[in-house]
This record gives sequence, structure tokens and C-alpha cells, in this order.
Amino acid sequence: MNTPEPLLSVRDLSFRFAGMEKNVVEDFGFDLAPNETLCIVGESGCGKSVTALSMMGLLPSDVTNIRSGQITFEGSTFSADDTGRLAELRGDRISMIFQEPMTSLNPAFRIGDQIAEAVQCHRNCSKDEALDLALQMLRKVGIPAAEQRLKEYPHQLSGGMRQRVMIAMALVNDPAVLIADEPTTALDVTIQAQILDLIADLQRETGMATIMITHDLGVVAEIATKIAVMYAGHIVEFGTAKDIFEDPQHPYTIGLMSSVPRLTGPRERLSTVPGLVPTIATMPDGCRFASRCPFAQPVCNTRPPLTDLTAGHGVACHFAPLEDKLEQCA
Amino acid sequence: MTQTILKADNLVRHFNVGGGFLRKGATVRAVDGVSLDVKRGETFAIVGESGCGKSTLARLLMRLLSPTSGAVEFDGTDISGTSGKALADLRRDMQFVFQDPFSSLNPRMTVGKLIGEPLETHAPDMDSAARRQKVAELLNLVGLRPEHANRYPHEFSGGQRQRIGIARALASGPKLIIGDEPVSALDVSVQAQVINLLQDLKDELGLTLVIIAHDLAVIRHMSDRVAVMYLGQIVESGPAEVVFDSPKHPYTMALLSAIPEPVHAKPANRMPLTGETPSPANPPSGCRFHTRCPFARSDCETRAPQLEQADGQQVACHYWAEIAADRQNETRQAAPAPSANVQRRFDLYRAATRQEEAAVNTAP
Amino acid sequence: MLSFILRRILIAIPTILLISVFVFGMQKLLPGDPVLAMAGEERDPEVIEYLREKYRLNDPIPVQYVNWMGGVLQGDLGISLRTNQPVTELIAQKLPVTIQLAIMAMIFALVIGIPAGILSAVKKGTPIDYVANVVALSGLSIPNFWLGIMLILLVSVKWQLLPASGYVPFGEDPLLSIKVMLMPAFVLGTALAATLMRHTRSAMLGVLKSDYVRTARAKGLKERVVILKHALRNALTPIVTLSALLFGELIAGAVLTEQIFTIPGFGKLVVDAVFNRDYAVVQGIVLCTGVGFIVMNLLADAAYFILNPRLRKQ
Amino acid sequence: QDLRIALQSDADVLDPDQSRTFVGRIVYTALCDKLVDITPDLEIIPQLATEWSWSDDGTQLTMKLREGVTFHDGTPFNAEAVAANIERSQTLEESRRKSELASVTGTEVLGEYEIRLDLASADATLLAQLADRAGMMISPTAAEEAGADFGLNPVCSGPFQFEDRIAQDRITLTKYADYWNADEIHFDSVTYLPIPDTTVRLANLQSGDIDMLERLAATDLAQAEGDDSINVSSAVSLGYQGVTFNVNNGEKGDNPWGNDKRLRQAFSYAIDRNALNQVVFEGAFAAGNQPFPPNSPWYDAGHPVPERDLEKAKALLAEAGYADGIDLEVQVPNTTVPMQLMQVVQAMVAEAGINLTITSKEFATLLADQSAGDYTASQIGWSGRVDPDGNIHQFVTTDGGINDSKFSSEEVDALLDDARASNDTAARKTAYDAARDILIDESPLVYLYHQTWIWALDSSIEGFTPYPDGMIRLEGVTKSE
Amino acid sequence: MADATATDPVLSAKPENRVWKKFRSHRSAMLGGILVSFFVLIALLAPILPIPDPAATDWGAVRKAPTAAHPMGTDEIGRDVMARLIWGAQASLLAGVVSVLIAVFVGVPLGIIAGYFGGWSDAVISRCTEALLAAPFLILAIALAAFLGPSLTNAMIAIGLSATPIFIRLTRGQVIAVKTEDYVDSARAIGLPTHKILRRYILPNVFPPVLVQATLTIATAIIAEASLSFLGLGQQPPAPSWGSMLNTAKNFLNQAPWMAMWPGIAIFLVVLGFNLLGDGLRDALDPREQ
Ligand SMILES: Nc1ncnc2c1ncn2[C@@H]1O[C@H](COP(=O)(O)OP(=O)(O)OP(=O)(O)O)[C@@H](O)[C@H]1O
Ligand SMILES: Nc1ncnc2c1ncn2[C@@H]1O[C@H](COP(=O)(O)OP(=O)(O)OP(=O)(O)O)[C@@H](O)[C@H]1O
Ligand SMILES: [Mg+2]
Ligand SMILES: [Mg+2]
Repeated sequence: MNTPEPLLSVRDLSFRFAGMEKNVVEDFGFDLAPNETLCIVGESGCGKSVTALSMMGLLPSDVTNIRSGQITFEGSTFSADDTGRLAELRGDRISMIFQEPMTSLNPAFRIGDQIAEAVQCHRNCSKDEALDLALQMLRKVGIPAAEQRLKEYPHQLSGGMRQRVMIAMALVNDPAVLIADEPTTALDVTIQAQILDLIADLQRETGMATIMITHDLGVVAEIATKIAVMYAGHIVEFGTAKDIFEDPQHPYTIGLMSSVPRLTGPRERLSTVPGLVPTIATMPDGCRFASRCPFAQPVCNTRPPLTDLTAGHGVACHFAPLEDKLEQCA
Repeated sequence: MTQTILKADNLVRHFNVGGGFLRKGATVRAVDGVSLDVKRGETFAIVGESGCGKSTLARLLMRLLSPTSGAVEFDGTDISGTSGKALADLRRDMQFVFQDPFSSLNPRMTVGKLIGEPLETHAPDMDSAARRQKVAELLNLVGLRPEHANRYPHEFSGGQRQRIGIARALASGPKLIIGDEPVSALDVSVQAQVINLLQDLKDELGLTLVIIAHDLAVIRHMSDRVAVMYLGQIVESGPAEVVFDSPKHPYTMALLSAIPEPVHAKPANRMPLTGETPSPANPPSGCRFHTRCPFARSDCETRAPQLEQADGQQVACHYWAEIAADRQNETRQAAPAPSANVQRRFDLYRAATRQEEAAVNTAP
Repeated sequence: MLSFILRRILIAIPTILLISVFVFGMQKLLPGDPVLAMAGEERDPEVIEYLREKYRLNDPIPVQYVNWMGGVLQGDLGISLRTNQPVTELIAQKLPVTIQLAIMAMIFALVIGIPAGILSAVKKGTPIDYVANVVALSGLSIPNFWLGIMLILLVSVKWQLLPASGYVPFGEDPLLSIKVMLMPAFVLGTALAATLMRHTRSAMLGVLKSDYVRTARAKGLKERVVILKHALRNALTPIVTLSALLFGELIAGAVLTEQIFTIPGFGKLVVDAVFNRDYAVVQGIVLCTGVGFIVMNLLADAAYFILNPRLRKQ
Repeated sequence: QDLRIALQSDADVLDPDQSRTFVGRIVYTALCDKLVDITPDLEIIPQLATEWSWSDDGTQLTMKLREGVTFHDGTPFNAEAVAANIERSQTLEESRRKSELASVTGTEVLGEYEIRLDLASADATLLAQLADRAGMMISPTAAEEAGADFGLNPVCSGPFQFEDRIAQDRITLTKYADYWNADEIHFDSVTYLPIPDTTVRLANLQSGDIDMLERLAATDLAQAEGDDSINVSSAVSLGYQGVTFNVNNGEKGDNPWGNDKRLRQAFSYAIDRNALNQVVFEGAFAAGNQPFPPNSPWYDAGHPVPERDLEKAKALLAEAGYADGIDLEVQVPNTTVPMQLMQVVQAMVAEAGINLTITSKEFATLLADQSAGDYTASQIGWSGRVDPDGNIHQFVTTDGGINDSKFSSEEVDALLDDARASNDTAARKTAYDAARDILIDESPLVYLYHQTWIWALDSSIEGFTPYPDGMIRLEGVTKSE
Repeated sequence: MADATATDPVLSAKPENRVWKKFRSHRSAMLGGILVSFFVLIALLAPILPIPDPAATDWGAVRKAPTAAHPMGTDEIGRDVMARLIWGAQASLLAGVVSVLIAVFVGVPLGIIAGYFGGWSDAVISRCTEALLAAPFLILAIALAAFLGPSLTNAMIAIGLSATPIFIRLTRGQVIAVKTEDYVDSARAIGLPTHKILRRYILPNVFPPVLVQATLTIATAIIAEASLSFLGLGQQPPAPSWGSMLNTAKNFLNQAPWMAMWPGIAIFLVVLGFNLLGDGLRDALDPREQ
């Protein structure tokens, strides 16, 4: 597979919360080329949102503590805790859709103004032009009666509409990289499809790269070029959509995929990943999934590195490739 | 004991919006004449477009909002007028999971307190040790750790908070839970846990569920009956399997066709919905869906359809029969099953898990 | 809007009645005899009796109240027992003075207090925060008279920069008028500035943690805009309530400052009137401040509406 | 040229007949001429009346009036005007001057510029009254017109006429061009500014915002004297400050302090009046034990200001049965000086075994309680009158209007009534001395000190003469540029 | 899933401890605590400290600048300023703290009721607040002095009452904002009785500005005590309080600046102490604060 020049790459990103001894997210990294879509999936609470925030330089500095990491964006490399650099980029070159649609909009301002403001702070244009752009954007994300909504306040919108406003706000400046944290969770499937199409269109038009955090494997299957599966702050498996969907290797990936309810066929009891994620404080030093892994062996007390199984398909498991190793064990 | 546990009769809720000091605002018809009844022990699902009034309906059913008109009956008693103590008591039997896990938890209370609170309210005799114990159990049940009881909501991820909300709703041992997208923020494995949990509770305790969700796979998996809403009204309802297998209303069809499947390289064959979603402040005349309906005819613009019986389901469309006839051969394609390779791994994994569980259960 | 205002006016009527009854009753219960205070050193019993009759002080209190109220309805607030001036005239004379003082003090307070509060919230835990807090709290702890006298001694006596005291009507010579009021307004404003600063700081600290501030940052807005627009706007609710209240307190609290700088304002009028048991004056003033408070509250409520769109529904 | 004078407080109504404040009188000095005036030595001298004579029995006072005098509104001043003024003082319902002119039964206009006052009985105090508000002449036309509202726009015949007043801010008077003694007046206008705070008053003088001030705080004296640009003048006042005991005023009079004069004597002995003066007033005031200051001709030298005598005080207490001490509650006006004063007294009498508690009250309350007899002891004073009678008669005679102590002694009543009726200074003095013997023994009022009026003036002001009545007379006062 | 039920020490680690721990590690709060305790200690220990009698006058040493014998100088009638400062601590602290407590305990509940329930209760409470606001403090104080008699307690009541309206209004405003939050709905949804909603959901979320106002009002209250004692309502002479010391000092700012300086500094430090404590408490109670 020929890899195009990456637009954004992240290396060795680790950070922790103040007062904790272990990193919440450890050795996180990926390369992302224009037009590509990286989907991050994983256990809820595994650190997807905080990772996204760290790439925006928006982690609250008093509670989080970046231990290491470099970011390369459009050819220049800087340290992950260089919030100044990130601040220059955000909103313009890199923008983000937050997971919390309800609280992420300022209750005191009309949504039109909030979007227009994002335009105006990066472009030299009049308020009217900005509002106009905002209106177009609201239409694009499928908000009904967009002219009127433009003048409304966040509390007057339903959850899904707020989410779309957030999306409009993030996309309005044609960013080079879009980080979307569960952007369609609050939306119905028709609108979800509309948004995904919109993002895809933009990607085609502008070469925007997207990092998408989502739990909906259907969405992942539809849009991902690359997938990172995270568990407890580690990337446990990384690969193309095909790799992950057709050749899942890590036990967590498998567990995850097998728990998806099906749209067809009999309604049987869903399979799950049993057990609980350890808290950060009690997190084992070895494989973080070991305590819940049905295949766990003593060797799992050491941390398995993310090693490439095939080019671009990495798995952090002592037992990959799965069948071979399992058979060996058996 | 009646069959019906929750009944809504022509519920209407309007909001006045946009009125500044001087301007006269518009009226949003968030819920505009919804009738439904939920049977004891069933799972009733409500799906629909964002902003079509699902959350508002749920709040009306919970009496968190009072209806502009119409009535809600719970367990045979009209609760539209109850207040104070009676209402509080009612809430032991009737619980709500909020849509937004971020704003619906008091930021200044620990998770333990938040979950312990319904217990304290509805089981005041319980001593505090027992309560802590119960909270720990509840946390466990939703896949969180008992240690988490001492943390505050902001220290949790979205999915974790949503689980806190679910634990909270389960705490008082309600007969009915109304969940406003209760599993939307959960990853699929936890989602599976929660769905299984709800299923178990339903089976063991006869819990009734009203679920609002966007994830149709979840709906299909969980629910006995489904109602599809569009712009404040129910356009189709019926047993889940029937609705999923042979949708009668064009909107339902569009909805179902838009579901992304978690399988690689499956071409999407969506039924396109054209046009903008109309505003609930100014709903289209006649059939509210006519502006976007691919099958719309001229009289749809003027004549508002009523819900009518149609092969075991109810549809609000004048031409459902004809459309159904048209689409006879276009039955839903079964999603391709996972490849054999993947399926084998799933089986392997399940087997290993079962083994593991058995081991844990037999351990002293 | 109109109906809102009308409703508020309707509500205001019982409020004012309540206030006037309350104060009237209170006053009449006070020890000390207005006539005795008026009679002078000699306290001629004949004069005392005459004055009692003249001002109808022998009537039962409810009758006195009704009489007074009857006058009020005809726009007559009675006359000052002390100077024989009509109360309306007195109020018309003093009110602009105090309002000017209060406005200038308020401006001082807002101009100093809010930026300082924002700064110390943004720089929480840094030396700037500590300094701002210490300065604010000392502003609060330094009694007005001390600050006032020190300023007079320094600015007027030593440097001869500003007049030591007195008052020039704004209409007469606006510049001089403002100059004369500078020191008193500053003195009056310090404590207020401190209060505003502390409240702003606290409210900002809360708001700075919210998600929408993060959103604003994510848009790439300058930190300044994030703070001054997005955060401040939401932090303003308690500050607005407070400002409205404080403005009212300013008028009442200007006494000491007016005393020191010899400003013929409301505050001094009230105090003298109370000490001399000049009932009509007290009553008139209270009526006036009552209306003032109602107006301030109205403004504060209107500000709520503007600041918090969530309240605007229905 | 404008002269700016800072007063300690704002004047009340500017109607001499209704007025009751001390500062009001200061303003009248410039605004209203009186029939007679006083010298700094308290001798009565002509002002609007050029000469006068008493009938032999002292019941008729004939006065010749100054000619060519007009009121500020142009109304000529003449005997009719005097008659009208006296009638107004006596009959205006609001008049506070009634008691001062109580002895006058009628007037007789003898000519354009001659008038006779008829008295019920001899009244030695009358001339002194006419040297004050009772003798101030206001324009009869204006008075007729304005009635009781005269004070809003007073019209007199003094060197300055009323211009403008903003309550609590200023009273402005402008020079009256047709004043009979206009040559002596060197200012075009005079502005009175009430500045209550003593420190601020001084600061205003130092910053040049005012030209002079009255009642400089004794504690600021040293500072003012040290300042080259400020001159200080002073005069011991006619008034006094002391403690009034409730001897017989209502139920509360029935207490050890009211019943046993030994206690009151002990109280007086326990106080070191000179130390008091030193501590509170830096020695600038005058210690006192009588209603007249020691420098007054009426002072009874037979009872000099006593030295403090703790032993005697203790002995008296023991004699009265309070060897182990006794409580005393004193009500005090809630202003700085009285509070400070009483705290010093408190400390002094404590050494004798008197446990003094101070109750501070704002003045209106204090006055009401005092006249109602709801007190044991009260710290209060008197601003003083030119005639000795004004400082003593109403306070200790049985029917005295301000006898809040309700002290009553037939002997004292007789002596003071006699003194009032006589025009013979020596005879009056004897009577007052005789009354003093009793009063000092009974001590219903314990006198503590006499205030000294202190004026501070800009050094450019010349020709100012301090008077013991505390007034500011502007004749001859000049300001150099 | 079976493992975690039978637990464990973590469960008993009460969140209260966390608040306390956070509070303890808050540096400026600790400084505030030290300041306040210092003055409280002084106030309590006044009788046994080796200082002169605060009422003992010395005619020979009136308004003397600080010396070894009188480290803070003497006052206008020759009393030791330091002794008076120490003895005055009690009255001033009481006046400051108790009157603020009165205002808070009366004002906050009323504000909550007015804000949360709206309608009639709001109308009645708001109207009364306005009436109270419009009534001059002086009248209230003189009337109370006359009817309740002169005591520190009554002074505290008077100050407390006059400070109450501000707390009512402040709380009301906050409540109106907070009650629109989703989490309040969530409390209603679980059927929490109203009084608990008010206590657990509304109160903690309206508390920060109230706390700030309370710590600020302490300063005003300490100073107000002095004006009341002049009206015969507070501490009566010769018993000292900082406020009345300041009040007297006013007349001697030129000649004896130290008379105003020491009580001024004392008030400042106490107020600073309480404010720092307040900040600390606020931070400790705010879970989002590290
Ligand atoms: N302020 C904080 N203090 C301590 N722990 C925190 C804090 N914020 C988040 N966490 C923890 O960090 C972890 C990662 O949180 P994050 O929000 O990134 O999860 P997520 O992967 O986005 O989950 P979800 O899919 O549910 O949104 C969680 O376990 C959460 O409990
Ligand atoms: N408090 C309110 N004031 C004004 N309008 C409101 C209010 N709450 C809801 N609405 C309007 O009512 C309509 C229905 O909102 P609701 O939240 O019920 O939608 P929903 O179906 O839950 O959508 P979603 O799936 O996006 O959550 C929307 O148009 C919304 O703007
Ligand atoms: Mg997340
Ligand atoms: Mg919703």
C-alpha cells in the first residue's frame, strides 16, 4: 500500500491526570494523509475524547499533564504540549466537533452569531458575509428553517440540532483536519447519513482529513480508511477498515465487534466483553486488557508492543496472529 | 391490573419561542397530538428524526413537562394533574434516563450520592451501609466500578456518565423506565451489557421500557413495538419485526434504508430524502411528510392522514397500500453476514468467554 | 415589552405602599420627639404644643398616615419640619447630586472592579491574582472616612489638585462638577469595586470551566475574545443583580462620603432627617428610594432576560 | 470679594423668630441687625437702637432708633417696624422667642424713631435678649407677606442680604449696598458652608477653599498654630457642659443619685477638671464648676474650681452608705467629644468607686428621654446667654422650662427671681452667689467645663474680633489679596 | 461482574474527606485559616494575655506614638491601643461573623424560595425585600436600639437584617439561572422531594456568589458595628471594638494616625482571612477544581 505524505502525524502521545501515577493515554500515535478518515473506536472511557482534546491543545492545563508526544502538521513538527502552536491552528486548520452538544454552545448567544464568529476570526469578511456563510452551513447540515434558527439560542434547539450546529461551526472554515467526537450520536440515521455525506463531500473537495470518534461500527465501516481500536488508553489494534473488519486480531476488537446487535436474523442475547475496566490507579503494567481477556496468559503481564502483522495492520497482543498462537497454546 | 401501563391520549405540547421584548414569537408544535399505549412488560420504542419531539414526548410522559393539552395515564390513573407528594411517589415506579449525560448530572454530587439518591427517596428505611452496598451493585450492573462512587461526574467520559444515569434510573426499582437515548453514547460492548441487563430486568421483574433511540439495530434488538415519529406526530407504529421487515410509511422506509451496517465494503442503497426538514414551528399542511416524500401526490398537501390499521401495524399515510404494492419486490436485503474467518474468531471468543465465566462462577 | 412594563408598574404600587407603611410605622415608633428636636434649646412648652397641633402629631398614627398619603396622591410630600422647605423641593435639589455621585462611583467601581476580577480569575493562583485580591480587600476594609480624609489631605491640601469638598451642579459647570466629585466618587467606589471584583472573579472562575468556553477556544478565537465575550457574558448574571443592588446601596450608603466631602446629597438629607425626626422628609426620601429600588430591580430583571436567553421562553 | 466661612453644621430656618440653632445665629450676625449688640466684654452697645433708658421701676424701656436705616426690601426701619417685630415674636404661633420676651406686655410708638417697651415687672435680662434673636429686626412687609414661611427668603436690615440657600450646602449673602454702616463692610458677598467634619473643615482652610472656620477642634489647635498661613483666634464661651442628675423628674428620680446629694458631691470631687481639659481639649477650654466661666464677672469666686479630692469623694460615698462602690448610668450624646469626655470621667470616678456606665444615644432620643425623666444622669450643656439669668434660671427654678432635673428649692427660686428683676448688677451678683451656695451643695447639675470658641482664619483675613458668644461679626474684617 | 460487590475500603473513603483534603492542601485557604484563627485566639485569650487593662487610662500619655510600653501607641484618652485591639477582637469578630450568619441564614432560604417557586412567593418575598432595602438602615437601627436595648447581640441582629436583602436578591438571581439546568429536572424525575432538590441541587450551585458576598459583608459588618454603637446599639464604651476605635480615630487622623492604622490593619487581615478561607472553601467544594 503506498502511503501518501501524511498531513498530520502524532507520535508517542502520553498524558495523565494530575495526581495520578499512570498515564490515561499512552504511546498514542498515527499518520493521517489528506482525504483520509481515521476512525477511533473503543471502550467508552478509554480516552478517546481526551486524546482528541490534546490534539487541539484544549486539555485543561491544571488537570492534565502531557508527558510526551510530537505532532507533525503540514510538515512542521512540534511538541504536543506546545499549546501556543496548536492554538494558532485550531478553528482554522484543525477544528473539532465536541461530544457534548448540549453544553458546548454558549447559552447566551444566538447560534448564527456563534458560527459567524468562527468565520470572522479567521477570515477577513463582514458580519453579514459571515452570517451568510453560517446560513449556508446550517442548511448543509440539514437544519430546518435555517434562517430562523440562525437567530435562535441553543436552548431552543433539540439535541440533534445543537449537534448539527456544532458540526456547522467546525466545518465552516474548511479545515484541513476535522476531529469529530461522536458527531452523529445524537442524530437520527437519515441526518447522520446526510452529515457523513457532507463530510465526505468536503473531503473530496478540499482534501480534508478526518479523525472520527464513534461507537457506531456501521458508520466506521462506511467511512473509515484507517481504524484505531483503543482500550484503556492504549491503541490495541490499528489498520485499514478492511484489516479490522475482515481480520480483527486483538481479543478486544473481536469482543467489541461480536457485541453489535444485528439488523437481521434472530434476536439472540448479545455477546459482551465481560468484566470491568480497571481504574487508572489499578491499571496493570502489562497488557491493560489482560484482566478481561478470555485468552489471557501469564505472558500478558508484560506489555505487548503494537507490532505490524501486515503492513499498516498493527496489533498489540502477544497472541497475534490469533489462531496460530492459540492453536499453539492449546 | 390492566394490560396498559402507560397511556397517552392526544398529547400536545407547544413552545413559544423567539419572542423578544417586542417581537411576537413563533409557536413550536413540538408534540402535536400523540396517542399511544404501552403494555405492561413490553419494550416500546420511539424513533424518529432529530427534533421531531421525542424528548419532549418523553418528558410529557414523565410529567417533567406539563402538556398543552391531552392526558397521560399511568397504571390506570390520570397523572396530568398530579403534583407534589403524589407525583414524587409516582416516580418510584417511573424513571427516566436523560438524553444528555453531560448536563443531567449535578456536577457537585458524587456518583455514589447521585445513584444513592433515588434509594434514599424511595427506600428511606435502608441504612447507609446497605445503600452503599446497593450503589456498588448498581455501578457494577452498568459496568462501572464501585470505586467510582466517590468521583464526580466531570471525571467521567460521556459513556460512563450515561451509565451513571441508567444506574440512577434503575435504583428505585421502577416498573417503567423511559429512556431518552439511553445507550447512544456507549461503546457497543457496554451497550450490549446494558441491553442485556435491561432485558434481564424485563424478564425477571416485568419491567416496562420506553426507549427512544437513533440506533435502529438496538431498537430492533430490544423492542417489542415501535412508533415512528415525524414532526411531532406518530406516522407509523406496530410490532418491531413487522415494522422493520415491512415498513409501510415512506419515512420509515427512508429511515431504515439509511442504517449503516457494520460490515466492510457494503454499498449503501439509501432511499434518498429530498428537501429540508420542515420546522415544527411551521409544519407543512396536509401530510406533514409530503414535502419530502418521494411518493407524494397532490392531495397529500391538503389532506392530513390519520393513523389507520394496516396489516397489524398502524400507518398515517393515504397511499400506504399502493406504495407497499409497488415495493413488493424491493424487500430489504439481508445484510451480508460476517465472513467465515471473522465468524470463526467470534465463536472462538465466545467460547473462551463462556469458559471464563463458568470458571468464575464455580470458584469459591 | 409594554405589558411587561405595565405589569411591573402594577406590582410596584403595592410595593410602594408596603414600603411607605413600613417606614411610616417604624418612624413613628422611634423614640425621640420631633417637636422637641425642633423646639430648640429653650423648649418652650407652648410652642411645642402648637407645633404638635400644626403638624397633626397628636392624631392617631393611621390617621397621620392617611393624611400623608392623601397629600402624596396630590403630589404633595409635605414640608420639612426643620427648614420649612417643601419635601418635593428638597428631594428635587438633592436627588441629582446623589445620582451624579452614585453614577460616578458606579463607573469607578465597574471600571476598576470588573476588569480586576476578570484578570484575577484568568490568572488565578499567580501573583497578579494575589495582588488584585489584597488591593480589593484593602479597598473594602479601609473605611470611607479614612480614605476620604487622606485623599483630601493629600490631593487638596498637599498637592492642591482638586477642591477639598463641596459641590457644583452639573448643569452649571460640567467639568468642574465632575472634578469636584472625583474624590468622593472614588472613595465611594472603592468598596464597591472590591465587591464587584470579588464577585466577578468567582463567577468567572465558574464559567471558565464550562464546555462552551472550550468551544470558543476551539474556534480559534483569541483568548481575549474567549474571556471577554464568551465567559464574561455568562458570568454577568450575578454581577448584574449585584450592581443593581449596590447602586441602591450607593444612594443610601453615600452618607459618610457626603458628610466628609460636604456634598449636599440624599444621604446626608436622610441622616439629618432621621436624627431630627423630620418625618415628612424621611418619608419622602423613602418613597423616592423605594421607587429607585424598584426601577433598579426592574433593570436587573430586564438584564436577566437579556443575559440569559433561557429565561425568555414563554 | 467673597468671604467663605465654614460652619460646623447647617443652619435651620432663617427666621429669627423660629430659629433655634447656634449656626443660625452666626448667619444672622451678617444678615440681621439687632436693636442692641454686645462688646467682647459683654457690655450692651447700640446697634439699631442708638440709646435707651429705663424707667425707675424698671418696667419701661424707651429706645431711640437709628435713622435712615432700610430693610433689604427697601422698607424703612422705624418705631412701627420695631413694634411689629416685637408683636410677631410674641404672637407668631411658631415663635420660639415668646419666653425671651415674656416680660414685655406692650409697645408704644413714641415717634418715628422712638419706641417704648412696657414690662409687667422689672426684667434685667431684656436688653441682653434684644442683643440676640429677640432683638433682630425683620422687614415687617416681608414678614406680613410670607408669614411663617419668612425663613425661606429672609429680609432684614443687616450688612448682607439673603441671596440663595442650598440646604446642607451653602447659604449665600450679598452685600447690602444701603447698609447704614456700609463703610465697615469689605466683602461683596459672604458664603456660609456647613462642613461637619472638623478635620475636613481645617483641610478646606489649608487648601484655600475657605477663608475661615468656626469651632476648630481643640486637638487641631497645635497643628493650626504651627501653620504659617493660618491664624487662630479664640474666646471662652458663655456656655457650659456638665452632667445633669435626675433629682426628682418622675419615677427614675427616685434613686440614690437623685435622693442623696452626697453622692453627687462625691461624683464632682472625683473629677479632675483640669486633667479633663488637658486630656480632651489639650487645655484649650476652661475647667468649670459653675454655669458661668471663671473669667465671667458673674463667676462666684467663693467657689473656685475644686481640686480633685478622691479621699473626700470616697468618704462621702461611705457616708452615704456606698463604701463598696455604686453604679451610675449616664446618657451621652453619640458624638465624639462627649463620648471621649465621659470616658475620661468614667475612668476618674471609677477610682472613687463609682462604676459609671455610658449609654450613648443619638441626640433626639437623649433629649426626649431627658425631658421625660427617663434617665439617671445625662451629659448635656448649654450654649450660653449674655445675661447670667439665661444660664441658670430655667434650669434650677421650680418652674424652669428646662429644669429636667426637677430640682426645686424655694430659696433658690426666690434668689433667682430677685436677680432677674433687679437692674443693679451688684445686687444681682449677691443673689447669684447666694444661690450658688445652695446649688453647689445640692449639685443637681455638676458643671465640668466651658468651651472655648476657636476660629481659624486664613492669614489674609484681618480685623476679626473673637466674641464670647461665638458669633462672627464682619464689621472691619478685611481680606488682603 | 461478580467480583466487586463485596468491597472494600474505597467505598468508605467519604467524599467529605476529599473536600477536607483539598481544602487542607489549598495554600491560600490555609493562610486565611491561620489569619482567622489567630484573631479568634487573640479574642479568646485576651483575658490571660500579658497586656494592660484596655480601659486603663493614663492622662500622662494621651495619643502617644508607639513606644516600648505601648507598642501600638495610646488612644485619645491614654489607653493602650494594643490592649484595646486585642480586647476589641471579640466584639468585632462576633459582629462580623454573627451578623453575616444571620443574613445568610435568613436571606439564602428566602432567596431560594423566591427564585425556585416564583409566582406568589416570589412576589411577596421580593416586595418585602424591596421594602427592607428602601428603609434607611438608620431608622432600623435606632428603632432596634430603642426596643431591644443596647447590646452587641441586638447590633448583630440589626446589621444582619439590613444585610439580608442583598443575599435574598443574589440567591434569587442565581436560583433562577440554575433551575433551568437539566440536572434539576433529573432530580425531579427521580421523585426527589422539593426540599431535597433545593438543598442538594440548587443550594450548592448557588453557593459560590453567596460565599463571596458573605466573606465581603464581614468587613462591612465590622465597620457597621461601630456606627451602631454610636447609636447606642452595639458595644458601649469603654469596651472596645475595632469599628469604634476607627470611628474615634477619625478625629485624630492628623495627630495620631496609628489610632486608625492598627484597627484598620486588623480589619483588613480578618477580612482577608475570611476571603481566603471562602476561596478555599469554594475551590474545595467545586469538584472541577483540582
Ligand atoms: N478531569 C478528569 N479527572 C479524572 N479523570 C478523568 C477526567 N476526565 C476524564 N477522566 C477519565 O479519563 C478517561 C478518558 O475519558 P474520555 O472522555 O477521553 O473517554 P472517551 O473515550 O471519550 O469515552 P466515551 O466514549 O464514553 O466518550 C475516563 O476514564 C474518564 O473517567
Ligand atoms: N424548551 C424549549 N423551548 C422551545 N422549543 C423547544 C424546547 N424544547 C424543545 N423545543 C423544540 O421542540 C422540538 C422538539 O424537540 P425535542 O427535543 O423533543 O426533539 P427530539 O426528537 O428529542 O430530537 P433529538 O433526537 O435531536 O434529541 C424542536 O424543534 C425543539 O427546537
Ligand atoms: Mg468521549
Ligand atoms: Mg431528544
